[in-house]
Parts: sequence; C-alpha cells; structure tokens
Amino acid sequence: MLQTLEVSPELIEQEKHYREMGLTDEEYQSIVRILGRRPNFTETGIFSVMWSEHCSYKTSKQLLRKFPTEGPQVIQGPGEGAGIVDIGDGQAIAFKIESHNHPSAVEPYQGAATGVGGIIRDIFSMGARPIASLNSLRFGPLTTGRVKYLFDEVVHGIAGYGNCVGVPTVGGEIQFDACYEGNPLVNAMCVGLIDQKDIQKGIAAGLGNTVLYVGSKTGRDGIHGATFASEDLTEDSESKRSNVQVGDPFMEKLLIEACLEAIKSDALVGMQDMGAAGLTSSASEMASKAGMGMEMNLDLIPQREANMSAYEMMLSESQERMLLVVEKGREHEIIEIFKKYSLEAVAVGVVTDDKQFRLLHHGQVVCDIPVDTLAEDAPVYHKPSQVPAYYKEFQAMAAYEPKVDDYNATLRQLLAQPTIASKEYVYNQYDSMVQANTVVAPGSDAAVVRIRDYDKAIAMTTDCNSRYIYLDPEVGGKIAVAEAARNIVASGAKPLALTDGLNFGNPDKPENFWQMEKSVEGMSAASLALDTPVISGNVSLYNESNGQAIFPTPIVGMVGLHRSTKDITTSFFKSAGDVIMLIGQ
Amino acid sequence: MIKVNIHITLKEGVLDPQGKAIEGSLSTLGYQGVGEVRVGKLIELTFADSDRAAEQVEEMCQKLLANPVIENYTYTIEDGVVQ
Amino acid sequence: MIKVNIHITLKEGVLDPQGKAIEGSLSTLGYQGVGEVRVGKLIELTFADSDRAAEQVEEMCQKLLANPVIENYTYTIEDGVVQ
Amino acid sequence: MRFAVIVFPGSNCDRDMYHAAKDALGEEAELVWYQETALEGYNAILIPGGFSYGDYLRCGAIASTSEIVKSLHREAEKGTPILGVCNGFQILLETGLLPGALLRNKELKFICQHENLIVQNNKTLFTSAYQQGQVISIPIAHGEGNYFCDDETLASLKANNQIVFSYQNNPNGSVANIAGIINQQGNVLGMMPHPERATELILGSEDGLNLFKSMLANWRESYVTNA
Ligand SMILES: Nc1ncnc2c1ncn2[C@@H]1O[C@H](COP(=O)(O)OP(=O)(O)O)[C@@H](O)[C@H]1O
Repeated sequence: MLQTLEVSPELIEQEKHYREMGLTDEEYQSIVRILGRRPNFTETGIFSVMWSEHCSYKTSKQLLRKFPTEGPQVIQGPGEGAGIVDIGDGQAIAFKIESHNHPSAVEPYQGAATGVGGIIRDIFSMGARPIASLNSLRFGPLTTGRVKYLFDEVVHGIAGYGNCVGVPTVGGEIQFDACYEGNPLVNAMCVGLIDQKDIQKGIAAGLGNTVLYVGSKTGRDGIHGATFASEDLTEDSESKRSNVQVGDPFMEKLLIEACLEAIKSDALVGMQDMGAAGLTSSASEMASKAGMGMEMNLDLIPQREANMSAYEMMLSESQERMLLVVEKGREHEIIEIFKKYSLEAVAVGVVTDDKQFRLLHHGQVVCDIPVDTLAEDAPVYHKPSQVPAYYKEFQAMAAYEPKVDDYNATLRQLLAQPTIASKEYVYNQYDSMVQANTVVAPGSDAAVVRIRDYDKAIAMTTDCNSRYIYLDPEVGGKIAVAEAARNIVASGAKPLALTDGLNFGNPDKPENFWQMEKSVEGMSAASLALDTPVISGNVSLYNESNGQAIFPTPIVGMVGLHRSTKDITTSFFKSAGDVIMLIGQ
Repeated sequence: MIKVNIHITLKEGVLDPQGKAIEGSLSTLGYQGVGEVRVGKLIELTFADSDRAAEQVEEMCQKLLANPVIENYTYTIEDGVVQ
Repeated sequence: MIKVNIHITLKEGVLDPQGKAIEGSLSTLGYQGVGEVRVGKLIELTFADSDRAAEQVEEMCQKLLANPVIENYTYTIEDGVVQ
Repeated sequence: MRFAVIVFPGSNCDRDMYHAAKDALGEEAELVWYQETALEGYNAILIPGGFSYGDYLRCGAIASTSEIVKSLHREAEKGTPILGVCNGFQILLETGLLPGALLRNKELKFICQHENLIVQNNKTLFTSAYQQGQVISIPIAHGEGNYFCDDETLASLKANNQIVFSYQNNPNGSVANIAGIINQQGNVLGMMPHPERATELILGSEDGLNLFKSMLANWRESYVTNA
C-alpha cells in the first residue's frame, strides 16, 4: 500500500536520500552537526519541510528585511499568522495573503479551495473573525481547453469553499497572459476583525501545559506539500497524486465558531493552524516562539488511515486542523467548547522546558531535535543577482507611442481583452454579501465592508500589473503599491497597510533573483512614501513550467479605513449630466 | 443503442467530507455500526451503436467524466438497448 | 460486515442540468450520437451484520439518503464482507 | 415580539437574520442552537441561510433529521410564523413542511446578485406591508435554488395562492419563476432570496424590511385580538 519505505540513517547519508526530500548536501551536513548524529527518516523529513523555501524563506529572507514594517497603526507586523493594524475603538484588522499555485495547477478546484481555507485559518487562529476574502488570479490566454478548465475550476473552488464557510468574497483581480499558461497563480487574501484585547498568539508557553489537536483527522494527503511548493513544476507533477488535499469548508466553519469561542476562555494559552508542513511547523513554531520544548505522542493523533508512519503524520497537510495549547488541568473546558460543534479535541502532548522537539510513536522516540534549530538554523542564501539582457534592451528602446486611427474601434478591442473586460462572470459566483456588511461589492475600485455598530468601514483591494514589473521591476513594484493605494483612496478610505504575495520564478537563476530584488525595493520605496507598512506576506518561488519563468508577480493586498461610512464612494458614473473631471498628470 | 453506466468514486486516501457527514447523520438517526460511507457519482448515458464503444467510453471518462487526479472509474456497457 | 451500494437517480421528468451540460461537452469533444445523460449518486457504506439489513437500508434511503420528490433509489447488499 | 433564529452546524446567515430582527426591525431575537429541543415562547421562528452540514448529500437534508425539527413541526401546526430563507427554505422542503424540491441552478453556477421579485400574494402575514404586484429588489446567493415540483403540486400552489414571490427575470430555472412559497395554512414561508440582506439602505436595498414589518404587524394584531 501507500507505506513510505523508511531508509536507515546510514543509507539516508550514503545514498543521499535527503536529496529526494529537497535537502542539499550542505544542508544535510549541518543537520548532522546540529544533532551530533545522523538524522533518522522522520527527522530528515522534518528538517526538509522546515528548511524548505515555503517555511524558511531561505532565499527571500534577506529581501524581506527591506520592507518597512512599522508605523503607529501597526499592532502586529510580519512574524505571526497574520499582520494586525489598529482601526480605533479598541478594534483591529488582521490580514494576510497566501499563494496556492502549484496545488491549483494539479487539481484546480481543490487547490483553490484549500488555498482559501488555509488563509482563513491564518486569520481566525489569531482570534479574528474573518470578514472578507479577496483573491488574485493569473492564467494563460483563454484560448485552450486546459486554461478554460483551470480558470473555471479555480473560480468554482474559491466559490465552493468561500460561500460555504460564510466569508464574503468581496474583491480580487485576474490577468491572462501567456507566461502563466503552464503555471497559473492562485493567491488568496483574508481580512479579519478583532477586539485588540482578544489578540491571540501561536505560542506554547507554560511548562506542563497540554497540547490539544483539533479538527479533521490526519490522512496521507499533501505529504511534502511545502517541498512541492518549492520545486519547479515538471511533467511528473501530475503523478504526485498524494499531494492533493481535499477541503472541507463545513469543518472549517465549525472550527471558526469553536475557536472564536475558545479564545474567550483564559484556559487557552496559544493556538495555531496546521498550514504548510502541518503538524511539524505548527508544533515546533509554537514551542520555539515560547522558548519552550514540546513532546507529542503520535499514537494519539487522530488518524484517517491505518498504519500511518511518524513521517507521514508529521508531513501530512490534511486540511482543517488546529493545534492548541491549554492550561494543564483545564483541558475539559476547551474540549467542551469543541464538543458543542461536534469536533474532536484530543490531548496529544505537553509543553516541556528542555527546548527539544520530541516525538514518540509506538513507544519509541522517533524524533528528538533542538526545536529552535528548525526555524532559526535554517540556511540563509544570498543568491547571485544579475540584470537580464531583455531589460537592457528594453531600456535602450525609444518609448512606444501608440497610433490610434479609430478610437471607438480601439476602445472596443481593449474592452474585449479578458484581462480588461468585466469580471462579473467570476464574481457573481462568489457570495459577496454574506454577513450583511458589504457596502461596496466587487465591481468598484476597492471593496468596502462596514464595521457593524460603528460609523466606520474597511476598504480593501488586491493589485499587481506584472507586465509593468517585468519591464521594470523597481518602477513596476512602486506602481503596484501606488495602484492599490489609489484604489483605496478612490473608495474614500485612508490606506493603512499592506500584505504582499511574492510570486516569482526559480531564484537560482540570477535574472529571476534580480527581478525579485528590484521589485521588493520598488515596493518598499512606495510603501514608505505612502505610509503603508508591510505587515504580512507570502513568498512563492519556482513558478516556472518547462524552464520558463512567469512574469514577476508581487501582488499587493491593501487595507484602508473609512473614518465614517459617509465617506464611502464608488467608481461608477451616477447620473446623466454630472461633470467628469480628470485629475493628475 | 448502447447503454453505459459509469461509476465514479474517490480514490483511496482522498478525504470524502460528504461521506463523513452522512456517516454522522446515520448514526444520529440511530443506525449502529455504520462504517465508512463514500459518495461517488453515477453517470448513465446512451449512445449510438459503435464497434469502438468500450474504447470511446474509456476515453470519455479520462477526458471529461472523471478527474483522474482524485477519482477512479468503472463502467458497464449494455449492447443493443432499444431506447 | 455488510457492504451496501446505493444508486440514487433523478426521477424521470426531473430536469438534470448537470446531465445536459455533460451531454453538451461530449458532443463538443466530438462524440457523435450521445443520447440523454443523467447524473446520479452512488453511496457506498458498510455496516455491522444484521438480520434486518435490507429493511434498514430501505429505511435509510427513505429517511435520509434519497428525496422521494425528485429521486429514485436502488441498492445491492453484499453479505459477509470482511473489512 | 420575540424571534428565534435556529442555528444549524454550517448555517452562515444566522447573525444576519438576527440583526435584521434585532437592529433593523428593533425587536427581540435569540440565536437557538440546533441541539435545543424546545421552541416554545417565541412569536416567530427564522431558519437562516448558509450551508447546513456543508450542503452534503442534498441541501438541507441532514439538518432536516435533527431533533429540533420535531418542535418545528409542532410550532408549524400551532400556527407560529416560520420563515425559511435560502438554506432555510431548502430545510423546510426537506422536512416536508413545504412541497417540492430545489435543484441545481440551470446554469450550474452559484449566483449572487440583486433580483427583482414580484409580490404575488400580499395577503399573507409575511407580505401584508407590500402592495400586491409590487416589484422589490432582494439579493439572491445560491447554487441550488431551482424550484421544482410536479404539475399537480404546481396546480394546487396556484389554486391556493401559495406562490408568494416570483422572479421578474428567472435566474435559476425555477418552475413558474417561483422565488418563494407558503404552506396552505399560511404560516410557513420559504424563499430563496435573502430579505435579511436588504434591510438597510447602506447595503443597497431596504426592500426586505417590509417582510419583517409585516410579521410584526400581524403579531401585534393577533396579540391585541387575543388579549
Ligand atoms: N513577502 C513577505 N513580506 C512580509 N512578510 C512576509 C512575507 N512572506 C512571509 N511573511 C511573513 O512571514 C511569516 C511567516 O509566513 P508563513 O510561513 O507564510 O506564515 P504561516 O506560518 O501562517 O503559513 C508571516 O508572518 C508572514 O506574514
């Protein structure tokens, strides 16, 4: 059956099996140094996912440091499940964007659906109630059956999950371009509302406290998803079928309600969702952030399939699972809350003070790793950067002046472009009104959701014109941030902060790395100038197919505040006879 | 006419939230010992007689009716059915 | 263990837009002479041995699994299946 | 007036319904978890939209097997006003409190947009504040709102004036453009469009508010008469 063959520590080293898991020879050697011995199969797997680009940001970390992340409005910058900004009255807004590109290329419906589910969990695991979702999509031209299928199924997946879970999908953007033909992009953003006093962190504090596992059972789905997300898409991706995770929005809806009820209890110490690298990253990060260790007994993990190995359980990316740390002796208070929603909450471990990440399975220690090394000792790479030839060529060219003979015909041609045409076909499939707070639904510059019981509202948007960024990443990066800010302002709100979704090609190619470097610089400059600090984000590299990278696509998700609902404006012409004014250069 | 019955089921290991919900409901209704419930699709179609019927049905399943990433399919073909 | 296969189909006269859509796609894909396509559900479940198996399955279908306003059901029961 | 809003696992318009009754209408409202068995003491029962049990198997099917549905039947018999919206309508059909079934939208897509409804019967306790034939704008948001019933049922719905709302431009393929129907007794209304999403101008329409106002007016009348 699906049993993973477990190779001995000696063979892992001799036959370099760690390479199949995505670790380099140097990375393997530093693991041996850290442990003072060879890692076993489970431990090698755990290091490989924690040190994957997706979890460790090993190649992008140095660039992310360039982002301005502070401001009086910032309550939580990058580093937690989501960033948080102040909106007054003791309230705050949590938001983040996340990519689900490779899963969506393989199984578009489930890939997009689980992308939505994952980012929603990031928001409510902070203690915030999700109040709106947005997305940003990229496909090839709508001329082939495959692209049409991907497009339709991604939209169905977003609708299927978002509508069911009861979070209105209020905005997004879509661009069609040949560069995305083999590697579509699916980025999902979620925005949550929270009372500042309820802000929750993913920490495993308090020696002896209990670790609770909540939600769906663990299956063999998505094993090595984080590593998968950090590889080029190749011909045989299609056959990596165990990577496909199926979402259960109904379970997620129950989790939202139960978790938001649980945060009101002071028996809860910390909470985190199991996202990329599942149980491994949530458990080890919670312990590491608290300066503690953790011991879990894997026999107690709720399992969907028989005979799962420790490796499989730790690397599974089954959806709709949460990890909670609860005060010792008060477990039943939290378990009761979950029971009300017919959810299983099971004690699977304890918080220790030896800073070790220790796992038991069938009475044996199958993992014993200094927990901080998983996050902090991850390698950091400074990749070489090089100006691409195309850029120099383009810069040397004279500016193109379009010649238009027939303005009507040209306008029609423009409007017929799928990238420019109305996106009603897409957003009418999203429930944009559930929760009964949507003031400006999709179709205007920015979506607006009012804050009930207060005379204020939140504006939000996602933007990125990757053609500009390809032509000049630095200027294009500035344009992306400025466009988002203009959309927010045009809705009558003041921009507060942004989240970024950095979608790029393989960073080992110096030209790709240069694009990333320059766009981050451009975005940083604009964020600084506009006072919209970067409070969260996501990095998705290796977006290539058949060796061809996508256009650099750093998506900006921005949130703004309307101090009064009277300030809300839409971009539509209102009545005949109104004056049209053009402002700007 | 040929009558084709196609059964499409989720692959082993693929989560079936629908099956899980039905399982829960059956046990709430008092049915004891209901084990794993799995929900699949049943597609019935007829088409004009053809020598390559089996081949064509196979192709239809692969191209359109089943999603090979998460689903398996089986089918039965009844020949000479009068519509 | 008993293994039950339940087939749920739409009643005649009930419009099946999903079937219609598949019909359209198949003909776009070039399959000639594809007649009416109907989409139904397949529910597989196992449950503990019981003398009243058939009776219980019948009841499950009536109470929950099928909606008599729009659906018909049939089932097969395999006895003594080892899980 | 006291409204009960029944919350099933997976309901997601429960709060919206609650706010419509509590804030927009200004009456008392309570969220009632589906595991409660009693519904006594409420003057009206609201079954909200959403995806009870994920809409798995069939929309509303699993919810309709809950214990609370027995009380719902009792209240229906007693004459308590019961309003089911969207998934609430689907549940009312699955419980047999209303006739017919809902199929997938004819285009097989979820549709979320404002629709014009025609008030076909303003002589009900839910619609007395509307004009007969009035056109109102109420949002829909559903994937399975295509109302179906056999010819006999349709004939009897028509004969008894049980079609309360119809679509001006049928978005989903419903038989006879049906958007909402009432039981013969006149106290159970099921409809796909969401009146609770149209109770404040800032949300684009307050055409749904009259539905709640009708219920209130009717309750006052019967309260006064009974007193
Ligand atoms: N491009 C980026 N810009 C700013 N912050 C980022 C970026 N990418 C990731 N981060 C931040 O790094 C932290 C870890 O990210 P990630 O691992 O994606 O979160 P999670 O553990 O919730 O999946 C988050 O706080 C995220 O906001």
